[in-house]
Amino acid sequence: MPEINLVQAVNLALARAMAEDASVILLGEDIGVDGGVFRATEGLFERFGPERVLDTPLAENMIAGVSVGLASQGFRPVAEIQFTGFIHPTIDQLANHASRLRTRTRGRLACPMVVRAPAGGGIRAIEHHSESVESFFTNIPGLRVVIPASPARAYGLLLSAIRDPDPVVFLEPTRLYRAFREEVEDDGAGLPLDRCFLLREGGDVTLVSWGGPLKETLAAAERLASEGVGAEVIDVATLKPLDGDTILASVAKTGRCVIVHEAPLTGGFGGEIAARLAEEGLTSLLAPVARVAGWDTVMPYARLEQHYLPSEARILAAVRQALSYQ
Amino acid sequence: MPEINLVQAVNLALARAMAEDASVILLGEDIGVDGGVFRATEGLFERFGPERVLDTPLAENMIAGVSVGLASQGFRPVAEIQFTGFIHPTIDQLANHASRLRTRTRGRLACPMVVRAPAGGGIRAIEHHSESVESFFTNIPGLRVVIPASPARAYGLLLSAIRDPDPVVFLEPTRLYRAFREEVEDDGAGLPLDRCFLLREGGDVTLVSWGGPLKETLAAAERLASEGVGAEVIDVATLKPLDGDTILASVAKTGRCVIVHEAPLTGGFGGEIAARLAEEGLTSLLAPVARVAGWDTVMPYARLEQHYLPSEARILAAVRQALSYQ
Amino acid sequence: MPPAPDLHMTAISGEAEASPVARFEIRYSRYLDESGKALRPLPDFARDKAELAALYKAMVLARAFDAKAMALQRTGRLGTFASALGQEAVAVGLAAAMRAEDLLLPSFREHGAQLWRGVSPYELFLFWGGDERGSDFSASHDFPICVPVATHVPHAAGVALAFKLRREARVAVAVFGDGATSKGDVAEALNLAGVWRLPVVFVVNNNGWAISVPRAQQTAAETLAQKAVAAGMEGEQVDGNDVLAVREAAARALDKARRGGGPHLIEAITYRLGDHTTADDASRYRPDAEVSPHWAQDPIARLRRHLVDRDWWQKADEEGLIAEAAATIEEAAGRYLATPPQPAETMFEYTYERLPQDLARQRERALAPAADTAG
Amino acid sequence: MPPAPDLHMTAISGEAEASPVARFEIRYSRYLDESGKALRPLPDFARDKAELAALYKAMVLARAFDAKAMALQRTGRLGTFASALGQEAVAVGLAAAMRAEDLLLPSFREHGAQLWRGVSPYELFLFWGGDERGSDFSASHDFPICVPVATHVPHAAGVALAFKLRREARVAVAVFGDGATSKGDVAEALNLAGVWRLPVVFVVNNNGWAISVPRAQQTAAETLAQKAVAAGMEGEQVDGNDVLAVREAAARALDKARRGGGPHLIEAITYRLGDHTTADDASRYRPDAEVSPHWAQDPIARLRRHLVDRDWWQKADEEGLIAEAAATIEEAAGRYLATPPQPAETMFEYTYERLPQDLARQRERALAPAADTAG
Ligand SMILES: Cc1ncc(C[n+]2csc(CCOP(=O)(O)OP(=O)(O)O)c2C)c(N)n1
Ligand SMILES: Cc1ncc(C[n+]2csc(CCOP(=O)(O)OP(=O)(O)O)c2C)c(N)n1
Ligand SMILES: [Mg+2]
Ligand SMILES: [Mg+2]
Repeated sequence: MPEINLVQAVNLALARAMAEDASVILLGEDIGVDGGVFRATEGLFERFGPERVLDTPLAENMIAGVSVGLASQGFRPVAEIQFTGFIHPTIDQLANHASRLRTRTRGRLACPMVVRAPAGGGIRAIEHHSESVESFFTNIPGLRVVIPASPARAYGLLLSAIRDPDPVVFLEPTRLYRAFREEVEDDGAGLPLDRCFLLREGGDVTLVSWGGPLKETLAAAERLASEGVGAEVIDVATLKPLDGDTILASVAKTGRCVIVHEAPLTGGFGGEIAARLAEEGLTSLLAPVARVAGWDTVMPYARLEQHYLPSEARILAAVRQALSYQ
Repeated sequence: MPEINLVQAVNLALARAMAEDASVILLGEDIGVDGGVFRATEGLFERFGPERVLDTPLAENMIAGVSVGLASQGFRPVAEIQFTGFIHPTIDQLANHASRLRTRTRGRLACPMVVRAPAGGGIRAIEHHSESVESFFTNIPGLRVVIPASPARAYGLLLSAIRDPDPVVFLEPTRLYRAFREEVEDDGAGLPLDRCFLLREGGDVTLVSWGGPLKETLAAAERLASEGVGAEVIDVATLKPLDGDTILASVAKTGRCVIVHEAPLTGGFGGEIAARLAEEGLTSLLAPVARVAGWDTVMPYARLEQHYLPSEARILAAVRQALSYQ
Repeated sequence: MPPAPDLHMTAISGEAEASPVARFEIRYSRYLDESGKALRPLPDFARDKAELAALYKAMVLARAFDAKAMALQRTGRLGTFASALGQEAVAVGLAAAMRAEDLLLPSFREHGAQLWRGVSPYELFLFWGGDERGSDFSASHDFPICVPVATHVPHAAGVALAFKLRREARVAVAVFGDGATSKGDVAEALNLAGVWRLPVVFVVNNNGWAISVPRAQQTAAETLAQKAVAAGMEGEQVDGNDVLAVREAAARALDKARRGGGPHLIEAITYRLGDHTTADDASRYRPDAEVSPHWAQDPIARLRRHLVDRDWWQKADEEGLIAEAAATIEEAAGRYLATPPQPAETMFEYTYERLPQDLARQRERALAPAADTAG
Repeated sequence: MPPAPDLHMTAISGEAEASPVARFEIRYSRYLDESGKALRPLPDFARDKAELAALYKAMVLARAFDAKAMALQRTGRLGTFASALGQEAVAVGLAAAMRAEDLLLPSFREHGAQLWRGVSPYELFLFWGGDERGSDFSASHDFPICVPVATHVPHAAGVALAFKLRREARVAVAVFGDGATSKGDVAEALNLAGVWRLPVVFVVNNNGWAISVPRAQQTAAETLAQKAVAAGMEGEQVDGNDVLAVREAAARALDKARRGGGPHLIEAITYRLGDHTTADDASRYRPDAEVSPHWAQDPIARLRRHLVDRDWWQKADEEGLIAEAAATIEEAAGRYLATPPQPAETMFEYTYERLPQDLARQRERALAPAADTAG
């Protein structure tokens, strides 16, 4: 079983899905001969041909809208948006159509489509290439929002997203694309789209995160372990629909929770998780629920972005505060 | 001092702002001769002429983008989007440009613009006319998000929004447009854009809401008062930046909090408020923080919308549960 | 997708002067003048009395539906409604040219086409009455009515792409208004359809107004047909109140698209005789004097005169048709009024194919007695 | 805004046949062939040696900046960079035709125009180096570089509207690529500019490619100039590697706009000689054989040959210019490299004009010692 990185896992899942189901087609900018600017679709044009891998003109709203039309006719389009900074024009189609086609027609038409996009910062990119955009989608009923954080989870979650009968927004953390490798068996097994993943067990504090900053979160957990503190680490992975139970169960055990995400704090999805704890887990809480997130500032350009992203130090500081809380 | 309703208050504030500052101009669909589909701009075309009140072609993304261009040159455009169901195409311009122009140019260019839109359900409208869209905007740094819930607050908040040096999304609850009248003095006094409003004092429970459902929230408080329960009612009004202090202070007093909003629960802005309580007000909490919100379903068509909107009964049920919690 | 020819490269040859490299022409066609008289040889289908009678009946039925919907709305028994009064020929001429297996993506003024293509008046009443079941067509695979202007136009490109990829001889047809042509959605979809030569026909239902904004304030383009030029696609104008012209232009465009000849745009020039919707009051922005002459262009009267002139339509035919249309519509309206709303829990059932656990819990709460009582 | 003439109404007069109602023609112009020889009488400004020398110098400076930026990026001292190699004539010809008080809204390949208009190479290095101060131009009121493709085009309409409302004789100029023409933003902005007759010039910097997508796959439109037709606006093509043609077309368009004649679109046909950006490898999708012939079209060599043929440029001029350009760019690069990053707290300072309380607290936390240490 080969070790592959996250972007290779995305590629593997796409290839698998296309091989097993002829209705799966890819569309987007530069995904064909070029193989995608991150090479997520590398080799697929050659393997599946120009009728399965379609280089579109440059128009994101159109890409989303055409996908809705395709999906309504039984195709399973997987659209790539080149960077999350350019995903906004898809919101209209996702909110007004993709997420509603089923309910508007009482099930007569459906919209099984995936919008994939590399997401988040940390790669010293030019402006508008480092956005964390999940909260544009988490308040849209009828959508699923999925963010993988490891090669294996990327593979399994993407397969499930493509097979899902409803629209899925699939945000791939750019800075994890080539951050590490793990063994991924190309067995076609999907992972559930309504489950959080427990990455690490621990009894003292629960760290909840998703996407890019899971890297720093896991590093913080490691560091805490070396100090004798057991940090349980949860990868939310599917933000919508949210698996509150796994998070609540963990906090019931640890009593303390730090939520880590890269999107700006206010209005970020961390609020939803803290709210669930305040609503359904209040008696478990031995300390305030802390959020370590991007600041409520515009994402700075490359030279300052490290000051914006949640760092291991900031996570550790929040954990220490939670642990010391009486 | 005349009693006017909310849409008249919007009209009054627009007229005032235009009279006092020649750089204020209005643009949007059907806002000129027609006076806007809700009559928010009635009479302004006649009074200020076609160079101050501009009927645009039908293109929301363009309306937002042109506003950015105008604002960059010292105008203060106030754009109307006809319904929130059509506001999605403005997100790209608001997220990528309006909210960033200042920081991208280190203050060389600024973007003082307002995007107004009638928001929310409850008027038995056709589909796509009843959306609560605040959470598309609350995670965008550099924006302000304001939702008035009374004629007086609509007047004062809109004046401040127009005068504000930064971009503001101003969502007007359609079902409150003509719901009630109150005295509004046309004195040009703005209201702060970083403050919640305490609508009603009470010591037993804090009800936090904004927009349309403040109506049911206030009705619930009234009902509770008749039962001897003191409900403090807070109108958040400005969601971004959030005045957490007022909410925290109230809950410090009451120990119990019910948040009411019309947007779908998950990923809604209620999560942010509950999170602030779990983070900074944990010790005050005598009961779980409850959220009464739209369900995580697509907004139903007119015949079922009453089952979707937070009702007085649902608010009361949540309050009773909070009160009975030991 | 086969790349389009890169004409601008070859064009560079013209050197010495500013030289023309591309030329375009927009043509306008009509067959009947407003009194129903033929201005030129009629298309083949017009030799067939039954064909013309069918067009006429469909327009009358559409108008009967329209009138009933207005009446129901005015008496509080229907939601906001968008009348197509005076625009019936666009919808009917188009639908008559389509094949059953083609797919219509309407805007919100095409009930004439929807009725022709198997959507029942009962379903239409349900839709306009605020009930999702109105788009769960029992006898049509078409798209539902689209309210967010122009947003269904890219869907048409997607549907057409599906047909093309499956090698099906089917055509997608998107209808949208003059106002819609200003939305980027239309430009993007046209452009894609052009470069991928998709089997799709775009129909601009140009009724002269977008709510209060007249056509001349919507764009400086001399015609809306020329929106096609930007996409390297053919565009043409027809008299949208001449159902023969609409049908003929649509038939040609559909045939071209079906045979792999790529997309086509038809601007059908008609006029909105009524208010924008029942929520609108056009007298605020449109002088009656502008409207009156357009009544003389009424597509139904025009075809009736033509039929009468050819001795193909008698008083009895007319009376029979009116009665029949009324009966059909009344029956549908009666059934609509007798249809109770869906149970509240249906709200949850169709948001996802499988109800997520989170939502299942919300449904429980929604159905709990305390919550079920609206405040 | 004055409504545009509603030509389609008058057009209805042509009755009996499908009759033409609108005609359009796109013209292409160039002055110099690739060897620098005049193909036709040159525009007036070309009689002035100093004018031509200035154009030449600006193109050489742009290329020197480009080369240095590439070198800095390749050695890890600059961020991803978009080279304009071979496209210098578009930016420079345009900038030379503009007045100082006009306003440029560039895409990301117009440093030739930015440098002409007062943006310093130091500022450009800062921008491409990931520092917001690079758009805080000390001597320009122009818009910053725009990365989200086409999204600045509506800004240009807004800026032009501001000029028009203030009765200022200024023109907004938006530049965007061939790929950008597929975005709805462009169609919407063109349409508005057309119907409101805004003083704006749209320039399509058509370099044949949008990353890996060639022009022919972007649209079936025979020319990109005809995108203007959809907006009822004039469009034309010029040889974008002929700086005289660009300058002359731009001057005419600017003059027309300035005099209230409304907007204009210029498609400047050039070629991207290099990779899309330093993050791209064009050999994956573009054969070298396609690229090679385009080197013969190099706008800088073309103008140099022209100058030399007229005896207006000697070896010493060339050597002096190269040295001068290098010195300017080296000095700027040196200053850039010596500029420390902004303090982290600047992140907070420009998000709003006045720091909201909420954000002030975050700033405190950000500056607290524990948090300030990056993980
Ligand atoms: C995207 C969008 N913006 C605004 C509206 C509100 N609205 C409904 S119909 C309409 C005018 C449409 O004009 P046109 O396209 O000419 O169609 P018509 O109504 O004349 O048939 C407007 C502005 C909408 N439904 N969708
Ligand atoms: C809206 C948007 N989508 C995608 C991208 C990624 N991207 C950057 S440049 C580019 C191609 C642009 O092509 P063109 O408009 O021809 O300009 P050129 O790069 O050739 O100068 C793409 C797809 C982007 N920056 N913005
Ligand atoms: Mg219309
Ligand atoms: Mg290009």
